[in-house]
Amino acid sequence: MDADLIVQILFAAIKTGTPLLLIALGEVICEKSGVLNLGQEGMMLMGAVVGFIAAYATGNAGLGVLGAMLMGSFMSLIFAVLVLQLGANQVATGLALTIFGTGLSAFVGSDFVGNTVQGFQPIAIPVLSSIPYLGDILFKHDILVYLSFVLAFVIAYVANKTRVGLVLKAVGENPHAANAIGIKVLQVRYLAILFGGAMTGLAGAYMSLVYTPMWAENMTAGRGWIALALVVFASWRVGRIMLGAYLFGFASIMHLVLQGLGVNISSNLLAMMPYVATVIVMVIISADQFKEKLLAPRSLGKPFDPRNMA
Amino acid sequence: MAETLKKRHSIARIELANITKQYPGCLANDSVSLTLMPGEIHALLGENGAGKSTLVKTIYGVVAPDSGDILWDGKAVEIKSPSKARELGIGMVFQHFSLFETLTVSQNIELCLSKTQLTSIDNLSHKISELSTKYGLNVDPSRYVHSLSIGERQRVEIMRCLVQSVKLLILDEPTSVLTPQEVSGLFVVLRTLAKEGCSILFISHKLHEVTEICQQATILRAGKVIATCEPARETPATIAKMMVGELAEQDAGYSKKEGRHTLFTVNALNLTTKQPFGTGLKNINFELKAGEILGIAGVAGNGQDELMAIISGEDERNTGHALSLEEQSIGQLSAGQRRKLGMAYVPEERLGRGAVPDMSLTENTLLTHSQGFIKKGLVQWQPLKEYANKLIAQYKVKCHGEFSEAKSLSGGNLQKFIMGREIGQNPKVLICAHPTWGVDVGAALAIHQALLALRDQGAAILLVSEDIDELFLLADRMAAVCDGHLSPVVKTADTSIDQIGQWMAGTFISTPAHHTEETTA
Amino acid sequence: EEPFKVGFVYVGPIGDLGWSYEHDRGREEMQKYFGDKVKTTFVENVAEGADAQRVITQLAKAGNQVIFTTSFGFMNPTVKVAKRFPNVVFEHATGYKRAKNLGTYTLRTYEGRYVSGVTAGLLTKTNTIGYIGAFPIPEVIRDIDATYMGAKSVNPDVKLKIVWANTWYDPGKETDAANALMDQGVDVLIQHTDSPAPLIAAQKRGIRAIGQASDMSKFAPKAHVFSVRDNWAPYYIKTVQQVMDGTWKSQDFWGGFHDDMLQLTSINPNLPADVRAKIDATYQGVKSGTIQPFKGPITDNTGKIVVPAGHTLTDKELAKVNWYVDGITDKVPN
Amino acid sequence: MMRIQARTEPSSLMKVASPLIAIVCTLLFGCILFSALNKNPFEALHVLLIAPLSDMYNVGEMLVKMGPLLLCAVGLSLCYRANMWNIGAEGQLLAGALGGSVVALAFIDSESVFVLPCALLAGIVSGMFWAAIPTFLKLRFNSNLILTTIMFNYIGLYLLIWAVNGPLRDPDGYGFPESALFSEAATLPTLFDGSRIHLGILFAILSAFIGWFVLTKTHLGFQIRVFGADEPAAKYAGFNSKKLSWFVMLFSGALAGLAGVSEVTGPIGQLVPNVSPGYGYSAIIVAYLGRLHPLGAIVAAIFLAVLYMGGDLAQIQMGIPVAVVGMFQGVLLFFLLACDFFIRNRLIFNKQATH
Ligand SMILES: Nc1ncnc2c1ncn2[C@@H]1O[C@H](COP(=O)(O)OP(=O)(O)OP(=O)(O)O)[C@@H](O)[C@H]1O
Ligand SMILES: Nc1ncnc2c1ncn2[C@@H]1O[C@H](COP(=O)(O)OP(=O)(O)OP(=O)(O)O)[C@@H](O)[C@H]1O
Ligand SMILES: [Mg+2]
Ligand SMILES: [Mg+2]
Repeated sequence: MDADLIVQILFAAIKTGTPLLLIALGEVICEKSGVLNLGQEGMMLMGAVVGFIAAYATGNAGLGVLGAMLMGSFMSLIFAVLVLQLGANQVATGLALTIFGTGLSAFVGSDFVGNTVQGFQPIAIPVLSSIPYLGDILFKHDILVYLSFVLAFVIAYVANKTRVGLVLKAVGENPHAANAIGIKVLQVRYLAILFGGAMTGLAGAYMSLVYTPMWAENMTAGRGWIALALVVFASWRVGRIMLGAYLFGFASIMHLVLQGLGVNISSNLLAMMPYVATVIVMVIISADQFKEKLLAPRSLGKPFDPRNMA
Repeated sequence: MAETLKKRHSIARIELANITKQYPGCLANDSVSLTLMPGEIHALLGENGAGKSTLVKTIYGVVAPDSGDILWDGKAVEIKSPSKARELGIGMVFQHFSLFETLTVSQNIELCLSKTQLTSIDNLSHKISELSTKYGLNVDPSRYVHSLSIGERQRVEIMRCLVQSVKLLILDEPTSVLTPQEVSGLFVVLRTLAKEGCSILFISHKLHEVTEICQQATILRAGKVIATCEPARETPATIAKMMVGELAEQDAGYSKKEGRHTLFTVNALNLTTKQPFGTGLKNINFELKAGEILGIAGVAGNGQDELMAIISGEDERNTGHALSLEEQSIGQLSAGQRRKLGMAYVPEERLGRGAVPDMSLTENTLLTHSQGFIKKGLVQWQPLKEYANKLIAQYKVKCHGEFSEAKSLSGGNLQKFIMGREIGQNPKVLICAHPTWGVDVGAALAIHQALLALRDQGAAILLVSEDIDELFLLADRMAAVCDGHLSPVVKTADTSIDQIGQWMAGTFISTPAHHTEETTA
Repeated sequence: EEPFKVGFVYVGPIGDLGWSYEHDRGREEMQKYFGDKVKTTFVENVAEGADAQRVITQLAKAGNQVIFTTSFGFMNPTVKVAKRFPNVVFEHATGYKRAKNLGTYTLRTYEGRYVSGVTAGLLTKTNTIGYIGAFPIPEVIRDIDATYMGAKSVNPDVKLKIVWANTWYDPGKETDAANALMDQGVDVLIQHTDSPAPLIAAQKRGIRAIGQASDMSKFAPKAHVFSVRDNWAPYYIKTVQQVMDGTWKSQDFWGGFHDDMLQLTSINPNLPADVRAKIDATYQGVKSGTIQPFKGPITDNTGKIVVPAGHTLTDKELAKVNWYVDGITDKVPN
Repeated sequence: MMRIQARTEPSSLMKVASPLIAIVCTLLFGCILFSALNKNPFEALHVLLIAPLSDMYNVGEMLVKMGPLLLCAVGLSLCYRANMWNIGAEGQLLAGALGGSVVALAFIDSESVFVLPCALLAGIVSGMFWAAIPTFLKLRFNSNLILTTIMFNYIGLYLLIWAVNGPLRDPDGYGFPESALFSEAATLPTLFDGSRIHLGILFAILSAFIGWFVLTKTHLGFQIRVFGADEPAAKYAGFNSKKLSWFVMLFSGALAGLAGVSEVTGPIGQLVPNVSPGYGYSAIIVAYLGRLHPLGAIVAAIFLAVLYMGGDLAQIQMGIPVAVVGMFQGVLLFFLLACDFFIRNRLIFNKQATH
């Protein structure tokens, strides 16, 4: 393996990890506020199809991205009303959202199968992209990848360093106490869910506009689940989500690269690699039981109804 | 000063008129009216479930009243949310902590402040340290709340209000877990605040505190105001009478007993703590005799939690021969096995630990009392229900019935239920933490009598409490913990509040200079 | 008069742009051909487990007289249902079990692969062709062999890199596979998976790629060489006609260029003239039978003679190919 | 004026009525949806919801579909009751199918009556094993169960695919990734002629009753409930949390494994790559729709099985695309979940404006 190939692999790992990163970034905010949304797959498909249609109809990929994010938020709004307003079970509602989104996206997209759009082109960032190796790995991507970098940093900053982050954490840990000190719990959760939806929609747009600029049914192929696992993997820390997403991207690229290099292991066994690697890394990093417990949002998945305040 | 005094006679700080709040199935406040002048310390009294918390939550904007008006400085206001309340200058210490365990003390305090308040404080941690030394409320702003003991958490709650300058401070049972020193420290603070013109609404079940600092008192029963009085002119006993009607003599002073043979021993127990800010146990030795109550006093966070956890077996570490029950070493046994040998345990957190909130009282009975109700692994629900009903009747637990969920009981009633459950197992050894925390006088009396009856049956009782008065009332022998050390054990009759207070501060520890967290005397 | 009812069972969604998509186009064309005389029904997204048998049964119960089950995984369920409904004709694609009322049909995709191989062999500058495989089943192994033999016939130095995507259809993963191959110097891509994602990836990197199953030229106008399209309509029309006429007989049918069931579509005008000429010639040769990819002698890559000189693999033997021809450096996955 | 008020006690009337309200809402929605698509709404709804139960054959098929859903959901209900977030029923099911197939194929020439029990046992044990690894990792290394069980779903899937492509592939199967058909001795008997109702369905229903019995009648079940509702209380009471975790996870793994092996030795009759169309995931919905109650899971599993079958029938009988069916199912679930609201709350109509 020469340096060029390694650079290429890392470059590809970032690309592959980006949709996972985007979903996980949205989901982590949602989960920090105490809401577990398992509807990513449905939201992402809707984001992908609407993003594709918008870009196809207007010829403007930017509008596609916007449309996808709006659609993602709209889907998450359905979820939000059900779990926040009506106190429906979060796990089941999320899964129902996936069933609904899968069906609806196929329905909406059926007339657009077989079309393609001009997606985003890679932009080499001046100066930075000429850094040896690093430039090739990091700074020759398309705009959505850069956006994901920026978003990761912004979200990390907001979550860890600002009052908004504090409020989010407070709501996720103890909504009753938060309510008692005057934080509008439901409002915070609505916003967090909508943000998660928008990010997942964005990830959908990334799939249908950048990664494979086309629409095909069920094209997200289970990435929502992986992103969900990533949030847990990262113990709700944004930095580690980034690491996890790229690590997973790297592992899933490697199983293909190794085959191309003629490594003689069954491709099915190689295909397990990303999953096995995730488990192993998880086991190593979560050994500090105490710390891990503190990081998980305590009220995750539990309904909160201000009317039932004791 | 003259200003405030003048106002005192003109405009009330806050005036509640006919506040009514109906909960499903219960009228929590029934046309309650109450007036508070600037600089006044006003007590709100009543038995458990009388509606005190509901009323103050209404003032703080957490609960919306069904009807009634609130006048603030003479003007009608609608307090829709806690932030609105804070804007007006209302601060509140909640009875049930509203702290965030995974945040630090200073983050917790920050969350309670509005943006404008925040900008006016340039260094929050600094301000917190400053206030904590000023008022003797010792808390490190950088510590995480989960690492704090209950007493320390209460201090954080109080600190939260002190950081913002308030015109009305509401304290819902703030003293229930403070040491006498801390209580007098708090009273100094309250008096200072009152002098500065701040009104204080003070809820407590400890009536001598009320007579000590309150100028006015309003007494609620079943949601209604049934009396008002000037506490300075009353005694705790007369107030108690107003609250709960006729009572047996309150602290008549119970007879002290000599223990018989040794039932339980702790021998050279050393233990490192598992919590990052916990206290390790250092060479603890004591014996618990049949038919006695051994009281352990101490400021929260000095190793009581660790001691209780290791004795009960919740802390699963094997302590070898350090613990023995009737000469049998129990260090290797699990909590469940220890229970089978006749140990029972009342934890300080009643809801969420001592009882499962979402389960019925019957199920909560089974939580620890399984003997006789399990046949071949199957639960005998019918006898269990009958037994639960018996407990409810015997301990006068106010609830709808054995099917009531634990969370629907008020704290005092739940406490009675838990005590009853543990005592009902006829334990040889009962370990009991803060048995009457936040419990009204009537209920407290019932709990005391139950404990004494158990003692008289020959059980050994270890009573861990921060309430010195209660320890003196109940314990036959006493000791204090400080920083994981146990003081000598002495007969209650042979010691004084003063000496125990000093021991709580660590004077008995031979190697000096390692107790830095001294509380102000 | 009641229309003649024909049922179809698809493994994927009809919007997959590949396998199920083309079957459905075949159905539509057949429907158009017969008009009102025939009523077609299809069920998409049918899992290959226990559900398949139920769906096939329900189609039979709903009065369909011919039922096409279009994925290998439907074989045993089809066999079981065929036993229960002796008066219904079943046609199973790519399988090998037949009965009196159950026939099988498949495509000679290796013919298309051979042409693809020849073209790729001519087009490659790095002498490395990439092949994205779905699952190592005989059809795919056979096609890899045909591809390599085609390429080798025009370019003796050519190498074939194979990556198994372990999916028939996952645009994202197919893109990853395409990129992994391109990173390793591949400059012509051939895919045995169903989405156009590899073509799009190829176009982005400025290399060439060959479409699979359906006409994928639209997705990568520059990169696209041609698509080998599965064209099921002729077979569906023929079969339904036979059943209507009562002349249908259970058989194992292999359709290729000759039957127009395999088509080279949208050959890119931007190809060099000589390549274009070679494509046409090879196509004609395969179609007419003058070029037979699996004609002996063929040695596998362990040195064993797998097709003796003078022998051409029969359909039965083709169905069992599980070796790589000499020159492919990989090993056949178990 | 109308307002919403929390109930003091959950309403038992609404517990029954709420699903009915949900269904009425869905019917209305369905009418609008199908009318908009130019399909006869009544026919469509009939096909989607009633036809799957209309004749003996369909009922049988519904039960075949329900079996694995129910087996997985019962186990999951117990896990979730104990706060063990096992998302791994899918992987455990696949492991069970794989383990059972190994035995069935090893004794493919045997006619012994012990082959089938051995295969079932192997499936159960494999499912337990597959659940045991994440449990061990959680209890020993504190790794998050949601994450590890999701990962083990994928690992299990690839292991199964590897096996059917490799060691377990039918040597006479033209290289296709399928095992040989199991022998008669390794096939679950069907209970009625002409239907596919097999013994596995009885196992499923039995398991629901066992789950219910354990949860409500035994001390173990009580401990599980306490452990899930309030972990500090369970610790305080001295319950052995490790034992409880192991119990629910192994129970759930065993049932999922049984579901897997029942599929391959039952309706499928061989090992194929697609043993499960996502039963393990659908079972999560079943568990919650059944309110984490093993008997509730029976109703919920039947309901979901009907929905899935109705989807196929709608395609067959009315040409309604699967996409529309998915949408319809999603909305139905939304309504069902939303209507639970009225179990905990009520609408109050009052004239005088408050506040
Ligand atoms: N969220 C609620 N839902 C229903 N009823 C409630 C709720 N909160 C309080 N109540 C009812 O209101 C009554 C008064 O409760 P409150 O908490 O005000 O009592 P309290 O006087 O503070 O008692 P304690 O001395 O135990 O703190 C209780 O008896 C209870 O029945
Ligand atoms: N969800 C609920 N449903 C019904 N009643 C409730 C609910 N939550 C609380 N209550 C009522 O609130 C009352 C007071 O609750 P609260 O938690 O304030 O008690 P408490 O203040 O802890 O009592 P204590 O002063 O004895 O510690 C209880 O009597 C109970 O009946
Ligand atoms: Mg109260
Ligand atoms: Mg109270």
